[in-house]
Amino acid sequence: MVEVVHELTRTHIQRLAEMGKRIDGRDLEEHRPLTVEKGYIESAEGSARVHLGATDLLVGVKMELGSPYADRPESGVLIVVAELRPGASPTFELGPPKPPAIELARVVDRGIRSTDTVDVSKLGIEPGEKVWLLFVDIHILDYEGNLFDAGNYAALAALMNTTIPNATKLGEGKDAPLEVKHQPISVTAAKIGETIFIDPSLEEERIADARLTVVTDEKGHIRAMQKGLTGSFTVDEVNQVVALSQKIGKEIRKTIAEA
Amino acid sequence: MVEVVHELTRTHIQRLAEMGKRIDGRDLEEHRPLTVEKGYIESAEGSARVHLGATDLLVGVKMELGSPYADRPESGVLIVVAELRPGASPTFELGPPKPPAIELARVVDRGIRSTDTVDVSKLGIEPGEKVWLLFVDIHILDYEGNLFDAGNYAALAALMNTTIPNATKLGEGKDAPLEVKHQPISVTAAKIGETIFIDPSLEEERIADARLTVVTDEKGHIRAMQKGLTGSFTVDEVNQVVALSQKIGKEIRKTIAEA
Amino acid sequence: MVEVVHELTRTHIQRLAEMGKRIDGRDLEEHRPLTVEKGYIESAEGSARVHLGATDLLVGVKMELGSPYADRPESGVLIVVAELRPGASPTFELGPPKPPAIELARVVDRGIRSTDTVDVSKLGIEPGEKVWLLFVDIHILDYEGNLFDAGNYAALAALMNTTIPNATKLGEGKDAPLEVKHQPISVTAAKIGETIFIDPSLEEERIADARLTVVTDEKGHIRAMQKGLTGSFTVDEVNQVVALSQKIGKEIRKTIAEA
Amino acid sequence: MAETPKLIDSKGKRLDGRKANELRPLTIEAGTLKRADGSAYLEWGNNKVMAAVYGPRECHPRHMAHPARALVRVTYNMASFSVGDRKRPGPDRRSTEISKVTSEAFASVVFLEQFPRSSIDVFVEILQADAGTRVAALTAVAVALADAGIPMKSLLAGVAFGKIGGTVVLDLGKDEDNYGEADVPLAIIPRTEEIVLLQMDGDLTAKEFQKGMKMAIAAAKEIYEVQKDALKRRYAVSVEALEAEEGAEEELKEETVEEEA
Amino acid sequence: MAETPKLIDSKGKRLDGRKANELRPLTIEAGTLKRADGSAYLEWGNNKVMAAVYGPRECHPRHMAHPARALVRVTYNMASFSVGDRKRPGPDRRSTEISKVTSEAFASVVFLEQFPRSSIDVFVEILQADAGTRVAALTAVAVALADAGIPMKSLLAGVAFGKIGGTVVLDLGKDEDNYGEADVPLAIIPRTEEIVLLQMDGDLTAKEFQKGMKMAIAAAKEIYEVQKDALKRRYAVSVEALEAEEGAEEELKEETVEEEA
Amino acid sequence: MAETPKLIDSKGKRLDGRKANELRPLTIEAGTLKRADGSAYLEWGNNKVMAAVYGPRECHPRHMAHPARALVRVTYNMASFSVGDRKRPGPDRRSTEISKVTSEAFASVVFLEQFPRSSIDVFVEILQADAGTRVAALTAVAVALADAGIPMKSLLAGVAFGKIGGTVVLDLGKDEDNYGEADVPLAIIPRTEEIVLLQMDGDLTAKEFQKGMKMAIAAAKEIYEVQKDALKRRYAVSVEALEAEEGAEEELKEETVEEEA
Repeated sequence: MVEVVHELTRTHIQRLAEMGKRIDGRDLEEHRPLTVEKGYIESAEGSARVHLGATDLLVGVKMELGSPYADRPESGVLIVVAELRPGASPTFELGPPKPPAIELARVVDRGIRSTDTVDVSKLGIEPGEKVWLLFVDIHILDYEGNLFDAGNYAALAALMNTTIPNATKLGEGKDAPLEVKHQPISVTAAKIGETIFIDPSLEEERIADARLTVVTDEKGHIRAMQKGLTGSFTVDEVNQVVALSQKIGKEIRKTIAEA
Repeated sequence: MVEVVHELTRTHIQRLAEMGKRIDGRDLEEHRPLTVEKGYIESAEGSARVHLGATDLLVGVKMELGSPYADRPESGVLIVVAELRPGASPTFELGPPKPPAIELARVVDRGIRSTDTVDVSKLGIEPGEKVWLLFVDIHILDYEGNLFDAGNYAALAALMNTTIPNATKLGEGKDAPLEVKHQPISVTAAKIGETIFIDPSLEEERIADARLTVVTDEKGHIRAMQKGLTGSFTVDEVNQVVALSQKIGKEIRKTIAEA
Repeated sequence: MVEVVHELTRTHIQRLAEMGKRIDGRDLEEHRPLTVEKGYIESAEGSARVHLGATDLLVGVKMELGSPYADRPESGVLIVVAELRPGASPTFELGPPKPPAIELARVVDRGIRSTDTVDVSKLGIEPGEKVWLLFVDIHILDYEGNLFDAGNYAALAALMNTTIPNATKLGEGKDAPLEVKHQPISVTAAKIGETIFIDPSLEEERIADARLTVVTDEKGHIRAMQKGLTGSFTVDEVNQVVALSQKIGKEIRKTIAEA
Repeated sequence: MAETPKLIDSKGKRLDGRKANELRPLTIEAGTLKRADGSAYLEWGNNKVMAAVYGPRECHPRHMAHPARALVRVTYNMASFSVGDRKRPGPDRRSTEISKVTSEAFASVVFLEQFPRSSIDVFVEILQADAGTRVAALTAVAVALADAGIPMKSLLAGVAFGKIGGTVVLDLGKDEDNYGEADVPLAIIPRTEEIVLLQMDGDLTAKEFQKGMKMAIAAAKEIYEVQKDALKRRYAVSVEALEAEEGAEEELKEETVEEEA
Repeated sequence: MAETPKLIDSKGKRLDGRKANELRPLTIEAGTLKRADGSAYLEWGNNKVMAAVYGPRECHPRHMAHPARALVRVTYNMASFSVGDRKRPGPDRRSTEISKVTSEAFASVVFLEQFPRSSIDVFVEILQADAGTRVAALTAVAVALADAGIPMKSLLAGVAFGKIGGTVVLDLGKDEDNYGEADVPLAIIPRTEEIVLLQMDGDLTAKEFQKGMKMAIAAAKEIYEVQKDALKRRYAVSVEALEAEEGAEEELKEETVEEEA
Repeated sequence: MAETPKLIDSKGKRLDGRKANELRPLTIEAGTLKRADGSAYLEWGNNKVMAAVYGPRECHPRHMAHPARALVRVTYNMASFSVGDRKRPGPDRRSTEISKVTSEAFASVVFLEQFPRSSIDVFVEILQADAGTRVAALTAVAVALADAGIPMKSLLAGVAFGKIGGTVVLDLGKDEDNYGEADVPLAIIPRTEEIVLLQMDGDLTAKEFQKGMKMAIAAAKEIYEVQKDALKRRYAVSVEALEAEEGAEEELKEETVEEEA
């Protein structure tokens, strides 16, 4: 039954696409309305709640004292964790993170890490002994598609909102804002048939053949990519998504900065 | 089938209750015979085996050297763990502790902790580095109802029997008895229909609508409570169970002290 | 179906056995061809790949810095782990080690440990603080029977091939070969009906009634044993397997030393 | 350990200016999530709580299904960033216990026999934690269940009382919880005053307990009004927006609310 | 490391005064638990062991059931307080291995074909551990299985031998186990002298091994007498107390014991 | 941190002497395991990789089976001794992600509809890890699937490009991966040049990306030749050795290879 419904939706979506339209009225290259609320959670060192259309998620940044990795004794540690909480979708289950949650966390992590958005080398305290652990926890409240982009936006906004609790937790110096050096922005496209859809909704995601996420920085450089699902992209399609990511990334970067 | 049997038992138990009687001949406010054997396990720092009717369980207290909690660097750590070993009942399964075992451990813990039965602040050794960890392990051998009370009695008796292994494990000073400052006593009631039964047997527990555990101290003060199962209590019924707990608690406290 | 096939194989194997023969042409007391390739993995401190007939496995020895056990503060730590990787057999499953993998690791461990093949007391660095951890990882590639013997041979060969990474990982002194003081050799027999088969193949293992592994050292002393499966051995049969293990152990010891 | 602050002054005024029998500010919104069958968002003091309900639906795993009634499974979870020191994701012993007693409390009011072999799965997330998270969670869950159209004998109101500086007070705040002498979380059926959840630790005389119970029952009726109000606002909107397409389903929900009113 | 104590003197007397071929004191009681289908409590030296048997019963999970026979699953567990340093709850590698070889040992004597698709689940708890816990467990399990009325070809006797100070001895105590040169735990069918469990580590010549095996087989027959005696005492009581209500079931048990005798 | 080595000289020569668009040495052998339905062993630079295929077979657990097609499940695993510091056994987040994207890549080429309710289970072991293990694994898996006779639209070639010292190069070695500026692992259908796996991190302009993609596509065709060669050698042997007994099955495999050629 579910299969049949998907097939009908697919036909409908493809027909609209031939006219450059989508079922929710958007253009093919248009993302859903984005709202960003920084500082939503007071118990976190930084936080942001993001709505991307009806997709609703929270990122909380927690900073704790801990041990560095053996091979980087002077650096702090950045850890991104995603929880697909079962309240957010009937398809999410209780239990330890499953592959989709792990992929989400790692793709958001890759965008932040590859741009050195946070300079972890400045988060050491006592080399080899004590450093700041920076936990970026992505908590999904309502899942209506495209968690990669919403997660990236909320993570960036939460980091921009983060205070290093020097006084509060370390007992040395003053609490100070975390420096955010770059603003990597993720833009995800779905391919359905031969058409590329930017920021797929849940309905589009369900029937998509392939998915491509491209993260670009403020210079327009590519900083992270992730292809998913069982379909393929041609090289031209990949280049098209790269160009769209560069263009849309600019707008989104502005929205997040101004939130 | 099981349902039908339960329904028949229920009718029988309720009819007897109307006459103030129970299927095992007890009065409604009478607990089953309690025997307490302190020092049953020599390999533990303290221990007690308790029979409450046919319910049979062991508590072993182990003291180990370990690290304190970050927020209480000068205090020892008290940890209560319950294992519903699968030999004790066909309904207990192998595997990590399930909610009933966790609830049991936490309710026994609450009674001990809220009365400061053990003064953990005296179990520090080197502040922030080394403290005594006091493990209270509840090991069920035969489950015939009312583990909350049996667990509480055995835990208290085992603590009263505990020796701090200063010489044996720390290599400093002499082994010395653990000071037990209070004797919190748990009394559990089941509600079946409109009747309150003290110390429910397994048969009674199975068909009970609601359960209420009240822990009182030697002054008769309430120190811990836990309501369970899917029925409700009126405020008057709660007050009635509180009064019974105060009364019965005195007898039980004496039995344990003299064991 | 599988049952029926096993029954037919069993009859066939037993008839051949009456004539002193086996389905792969071997004598009853003959092991399969053994090849040992030391140093197969460059990323390990020691390694060996072993083929025992079609059974194919790798042992990698890794040496890492870590903490000693509390009760042996001056000794290094030897840890044997076996992974029945699911690529090696349709009967091996993903997930944490199951009882057969644990038994394999422990029987290989027992042979090495009981002979002090590796003198762990020489692998301490700073007493109580830092010692060498010696991981012996048994990785099954293709399972065609008798993992106990193949695992023992590969573990011994890998240890003989191991270099202590003093310079590389500790930054003190020079990398130096690990001293291997003894050569415990495992020989396993299967009992099918009344017949003893040395080095059972997978087909033989599947229908075997009982299994006996005997590890002997270079003096012919017994150093470890493990009986398995649901059948029994008479005392005479056990003594017969001991004698065979002593005899065959010598040949195998030579093959491994010369590899 | 830090010194105990003075939690209540000689005039009975508390740290945050409240009187002994005064609740912290409480707001509830129903129907806040799109995917869930029912939902509610609650702020109570500094607690922020989101509850989502799925069901009645086929019970998984199947061997847990009951042939004659539905299973109510409440999962209480604290977000890792909801507290001062990051909480490790996943259930701990405290949340397992709260999930268990909360599930039992709701099993006392949901008409379980209407949905044999089904489960009603409730996921309640503490996004920001002040004291009293379990009763805040419970209060939100009741509204989310009604929003999902689950038939219930009654809503449940969660509320706690406790003792600070020797005085029995309602609805402990964070410092009051840390330094106070007793805490008694409750779930109450507002109309009948029945108790369906009751936990306690600390030190109370029987008299103090009785005094606290009276305060709690009065407070439960206040909370109940806030709950009903959230549902009325939700269905006022719904009626306009959804009347046409969700008619039948909404009727059921309206009825549930009517019964409460 | 501590110095090795002298484990055996020139006259062959051991630390606790035993002779080389002498067992530690052994007592067994059958039928000690109410809920289990069969049970036994054993003290052997300072070992305290409780065994509980459930079954034959429907095998869970179902995919593990064998269409033609019962599955015997023995779970060996050490209580956290059974040893000097607290043992973390849950199975470790050692107990997993012991559970496996013990299950295999009992599969050799239980008439499995009588109970297709079933499981016979045995839970054996080491409450206090001296040396030789696995053979103590095995000896208790045999009695608990008989108490449950599980039909067996024979009881099994568990016993160990080892080497201390160069001498082969029976049934090592704790210090002997720690400082001795070899340990050989065994499960033996007393009548037929068949070996169904055999493990070993240490250093033994073939001759020493053969000597130890002779001692172990003789000891197995002693242990067997203690096992039978426990069952007889149990059924002497049973006959009086239970004759009326449990008649049929008891008959089966009696028969099992008869076969042994 | 160690100083960054000079990864490429003024003449475009890399640390190991390779040119920018040159692959490390690559060898593949098909049919290396006896138990698996298909297998392949690959060495690529210092990577050593073993891939095993089981299936199509009944999908377990059953609830994961798809009524209309097969499930392709690739499990990527690094042996504990495959890297400098011992890797703890069991899946970590990195290997979970690689398993997921690799499974998706192969689902794009396997004719899944031919095997409803089935699974095709692939286990690929990194025995020794140099850089580029995921594309090495993918390249080995393609050959193992063909060796198992799994019908596919095409083989897949795995290949990576990256950037070192400002230059776009093919197939990064270990030092190049550690100190380079970007890494882009890909899976490519050689004939159609379609991209079925694509990951990236680092820093690339769109132009650099396009340049790298051209190099990767050319390299994929080279790799494809090595893959086909491995399969041809395998079946040359097979035909002689196995013709009689495995006739029917082999025919299917031959066809698969024919299609590729």
